[in-house]
Amino acid sequence: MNPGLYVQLVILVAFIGVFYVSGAKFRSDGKFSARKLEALAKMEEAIGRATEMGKPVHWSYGMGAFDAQYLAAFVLLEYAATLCAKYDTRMICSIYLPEVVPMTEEIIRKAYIEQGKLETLHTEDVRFWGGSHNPAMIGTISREQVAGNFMIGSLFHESILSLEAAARYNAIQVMGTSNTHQLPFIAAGCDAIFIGAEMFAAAAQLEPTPVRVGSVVAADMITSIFVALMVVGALLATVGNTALKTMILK
Amino acid sequence: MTMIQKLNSIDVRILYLIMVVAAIYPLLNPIGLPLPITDRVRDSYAAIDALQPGDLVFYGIDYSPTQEAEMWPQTLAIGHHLARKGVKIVMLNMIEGAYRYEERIRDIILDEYPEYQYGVNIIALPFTAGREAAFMSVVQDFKGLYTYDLAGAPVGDLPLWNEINGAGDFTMYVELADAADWWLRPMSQVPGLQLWTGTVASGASTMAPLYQSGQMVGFIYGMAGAAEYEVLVKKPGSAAAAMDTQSMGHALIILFVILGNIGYQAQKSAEAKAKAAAKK
Amino acid sequence: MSATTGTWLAAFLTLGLFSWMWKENPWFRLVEHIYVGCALGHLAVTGYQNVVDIAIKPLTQTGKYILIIPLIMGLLLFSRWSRKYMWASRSSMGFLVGTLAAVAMNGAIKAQLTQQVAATMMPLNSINNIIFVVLTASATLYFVFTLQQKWALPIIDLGKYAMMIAFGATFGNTVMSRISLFTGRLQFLLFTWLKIGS
Amino acid sequence: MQFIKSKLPLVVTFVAAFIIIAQFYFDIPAWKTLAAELLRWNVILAAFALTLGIGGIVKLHWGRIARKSPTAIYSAFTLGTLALFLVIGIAQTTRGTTYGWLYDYIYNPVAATSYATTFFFITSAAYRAFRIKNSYAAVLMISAILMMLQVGAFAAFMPFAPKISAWLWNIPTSAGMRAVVIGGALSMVGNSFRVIVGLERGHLGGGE
Repeated sequence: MNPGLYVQLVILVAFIGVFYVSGAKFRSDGKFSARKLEALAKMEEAIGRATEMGKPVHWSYGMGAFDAQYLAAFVLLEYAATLCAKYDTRMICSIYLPEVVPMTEEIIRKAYIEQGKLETLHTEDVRFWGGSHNPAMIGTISREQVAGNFMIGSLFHESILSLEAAARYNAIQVMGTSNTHQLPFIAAGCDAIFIGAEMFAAAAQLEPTPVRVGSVVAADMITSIFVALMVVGALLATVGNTALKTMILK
Repeated sequence: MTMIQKLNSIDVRILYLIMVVAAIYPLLNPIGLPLPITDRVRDSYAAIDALQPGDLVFYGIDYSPTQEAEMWPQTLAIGHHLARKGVKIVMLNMIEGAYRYEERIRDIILDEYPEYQYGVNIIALPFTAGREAAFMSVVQDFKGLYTYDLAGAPVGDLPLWNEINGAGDFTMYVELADAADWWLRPMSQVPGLQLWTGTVASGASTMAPLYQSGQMVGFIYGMAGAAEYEVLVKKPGSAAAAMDTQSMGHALIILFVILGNIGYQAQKSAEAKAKAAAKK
Repeated sequence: MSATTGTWLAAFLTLGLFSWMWKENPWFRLVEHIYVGCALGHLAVTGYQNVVDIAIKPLTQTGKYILIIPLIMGLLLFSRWSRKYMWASRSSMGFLVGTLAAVAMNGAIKAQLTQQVAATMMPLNSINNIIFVVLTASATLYFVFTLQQKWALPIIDLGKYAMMIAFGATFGNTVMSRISLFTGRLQFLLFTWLKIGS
Repeated sequence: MQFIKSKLPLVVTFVAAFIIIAQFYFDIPAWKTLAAELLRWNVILAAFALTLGIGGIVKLHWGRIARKSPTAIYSAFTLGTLALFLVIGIAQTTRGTTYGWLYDYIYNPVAATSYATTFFFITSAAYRAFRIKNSYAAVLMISAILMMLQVGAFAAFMPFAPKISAWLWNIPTSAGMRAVVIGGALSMVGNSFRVIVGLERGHLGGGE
């Protein structure tokens, strides 16, 4: 065993253990509940308002490379598409990466079929822009005067462009990313945001599967233990005892 | 149209024009305001200053031209400082666009410091793909990763290369990158290696908790960090000259945010009034 | 090709991209398309050179035959260019992503969790330390999604405000970054190209 | 065949990751050597991956030229620049003087400028997008303004500004960002774990 890694190995094993146990528990009892996320409610509000105004909403994943954030975004896309199908509101998607085009079409189609609204689906609303994503996205938002603007995924500076374009039409904006360099801008300009891990939690909340539930529960449990340790460690340090601090670095 | 509504509909091109003028003016007519040195930059300077002649130091150049304006002045100031300390410098590069800056700083050190001889106390290694995996490779098997140096010569012919056994021989790792954890996670696994980073301002807050926790011995960021470092190494350069522009730009951005929000609140209250009137 | 020609070319390209702020125009589009080409070209050239330096030369010159395996795996990655044969790239892709995931996982727990928590265990003997510990703990609880008891909600909300202050600081710093980038280009245009002043 | 298409990738992923993780925790010299070799392979594959972007771009722009689309002329410039960099870069490597010229006077200015244009995006967003819509945004904007006031000239007029921003930076910003770092740690572990054991396969791509 290499030195300085004992606690780390315990954490890893604990994570895997809780992941499988809570996943299995969910499989048998189907119970999972998490804090209501404000951004999910805002997405519904945006689509509802767009319906009232007779305007479409806009969706983009941003311009990051394909990573785990896309997987979380797919679930949120399905949520938005389902609401759009239900309320008969169009959703226009601006897409940068070619490989996600078929997945996006598939997800939206499925949502419309489940709502029994397939005949109302505008297939041309999934638009692949490639390298000209940014000007095309701004153009689309302006021409359509969207009432809601969603951008969820690996975001880079295109988030500011999208924010600015949609702000002119007072659209309700909901964005989410784990890219810390963009969080400030979306927090400053949006009505609600998903901060980092919140996107994954949203996926577990909307469509719980054993894998998603297991991940969220395992991360939650270990994080809360460490928050408790943090506070206890600080109290101990106040009376001059640093044993706990030394221990967790072992 | 009321005054407030006008405020809400200024053509942004006018704002752009104001910004450009505000940026150019101080560049041509520097005010030369005094530059206070922050404690963090002073401490970071002290960490490099504490190096002993002959210590082995990694100098990682990991940024592309997109960040040149902020990162090159840092590279230059820190490069001078390292060379004056007489440490043995091994330069790394894990970002596709960075090799040119590595060449430049290597040549500047060789030109200005006669005691530096390529291969004897300074080596520049070539770009390696893989980011975090490449750094991990440096940690696990530094000597096995490279066959050639930046200029394409076999590293085996360089005397300094043959003195090194692995990453464990190094005293400090100085990384210039656009704020990322993908170098820190692997490099922090080398026992006893001090970590020091210079980064772009936009990534600074990501690194702040990692510096605060003592995982790094030095941390400077942005053009401001470069300008302060230039003062400390007494090599005034392009960063110090650009600081006046910085202040002008900030003042205007703050003004625009305030203007935009006044317009927004006014519009909101007008809409609310209209709604109330419609209800009646 | 001299430096003077180069400087004029660089100025042409720089101004082309900046012309966008007036309105979208053919000059901007031209430079934008050149950017796509040279960025990709540079990536590919550095990638190619890396393959030659790290794999092909050690293979042919020092007889490290084991490197045939990564070379074949690397070539298989190109099957992603075809929808029909994409499956052939899967093992290479799996290897690439799997090793990276392992490396990241090894480093993440210590660098991002235990060391950060240990650094927060500071003596509560000053207002600043108390604020620091309270804000870190409450903001971390924001990421505990199954925590939904009534008593916890105000704490989580406090944490969210702490994160907003942090985002505000990032915001301020990013503005600083962007101004620096623009200043860098202005310095090129004014001093290197037009040779005004210094 | 089915094994190669769907099972082998998962086996390769798991085995490679397992070796790297196991030798990280346990001191097994033979595995250490193996892991170092695997990491070197990763570097080689990553280098190959850098060239992958070409396929999609050539397809897209060649298509536009073939269709005689109105933007064909721009596409020709993309492909022309790409070819120029490839030919010179492969002929004389990046160390060549001609390649250095291309880098200094084409790649460098367009890359640097395309990022510098974000300066304008931030300007217009400051005026039109960063609207204080709720109390969180209000706190964010106040913090941002105080941070911007720390630089240069302001310190001369407002000696208290750097003190406030230093406090904001050292206490709430470090605390808030630390939470983001800690919150991201286990989400990173979770994602990595799901990839390693094959519960997440999005990166493997579709196809038959």
